[in-house]
Amino acid sequence: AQELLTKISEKCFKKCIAKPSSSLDSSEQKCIAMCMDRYMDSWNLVSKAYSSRIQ
Amino acid sequence: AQELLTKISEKCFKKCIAKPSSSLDSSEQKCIAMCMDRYMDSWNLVSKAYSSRIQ
Amino acid sequence: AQELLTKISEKCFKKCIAKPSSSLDSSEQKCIAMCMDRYMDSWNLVSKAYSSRIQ
Amino acid sequence: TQKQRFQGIVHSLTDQCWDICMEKPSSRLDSKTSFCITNCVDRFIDTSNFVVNRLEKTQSTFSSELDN
Amino acid sequence: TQKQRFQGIVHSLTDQCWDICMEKPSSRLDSKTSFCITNCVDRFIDTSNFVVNRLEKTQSTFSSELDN
Amino acid sequence: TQKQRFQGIVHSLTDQCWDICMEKPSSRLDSKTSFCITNCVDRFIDTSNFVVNRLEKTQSTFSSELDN
Repeated sequence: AQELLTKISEKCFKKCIAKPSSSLDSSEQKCIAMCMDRYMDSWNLVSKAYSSRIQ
Repeated sequence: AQELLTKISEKCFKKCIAKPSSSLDSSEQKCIAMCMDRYMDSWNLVSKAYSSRIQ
Repeated sequence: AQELLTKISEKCFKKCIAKPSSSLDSSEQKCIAMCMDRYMDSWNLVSKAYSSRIQ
Repeated sequence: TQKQRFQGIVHSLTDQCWDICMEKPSSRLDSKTSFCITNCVDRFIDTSNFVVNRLEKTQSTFSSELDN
Repeated sequence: TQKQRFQGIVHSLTDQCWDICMEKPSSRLDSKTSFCITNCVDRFIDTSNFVVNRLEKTQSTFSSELDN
Repeated sequence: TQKQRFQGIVHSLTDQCWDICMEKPSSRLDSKTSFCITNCVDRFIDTSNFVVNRLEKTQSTFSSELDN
């Protein structure tokens, strides 16, 4: 799952941290947590949609 | 030519399908057909230009 | 250092050449030279910052 | 392997459809975003199939172009 | 090797932080840009660590999702 | 191989120059777009050559930086 972790870090860093400051504040952490869950939801949804097309 | 096919699909999906809807309509198909031909034209033009520079 | 050279060419082409014309003019060359030095500065800074985090 | 190829395509589709469909991440995947992602996968596959089919019809032209 | 892995990560971080922090290249790396790059690296590592730690806590859910 | 390397560079240049030069795809490659693509390839090669030549002149500085 290394590739998924790398993608999540890149996508959620981009979505949640507009200008990097001197620490990760609580609102940024909250955003990353939600972003991470939504990215995994999306991965699962894509996986299901793609499966049903190739069967 | 697998890499070219993947590139064409990605580039033309981006150029021709702004918001994915429930089917590929005829104007999107027309756009993809033209996009595909222009991408291949571009590939050939780049190939010629690059060849003439490295000779 | 091949990967660094490729990155520098891509990033500095994008930063310094908005619309490619029929030659590389002196202001574009000046921009590429500065861009290249700043990219190497950035690479060194990132390398230092990342080193100090993993130690 | 078959499974790695499948996961590779899922990674690539998730990457592209995320950029197209996801605005601000919220506490659940809302129906508008889900709908967009499913359509994005389906239309991307339609696009790939369309490209491959159309290419097969013009195969000879294409081969000669790639052989330049 | 260890060194190649290190350089690979430095390439990727430089790529991303350059796009976020560098506006018009000038005759020296000004302090605002340096500060931005250092923070960018630190916050990116924080983000990766946060993601990995949070994933470990929900490992079982995640595994079952990936096994679908 | 030589041919694969050549095609790899052509793929990368087509990718970049397409994004810079192609607006809405039309029924033929118009002269403005063709001119832009040819210039894009030539200026990209100029840029790469400029970067490599300039690097050779400052090789020692560069090596020591990479060895940090």
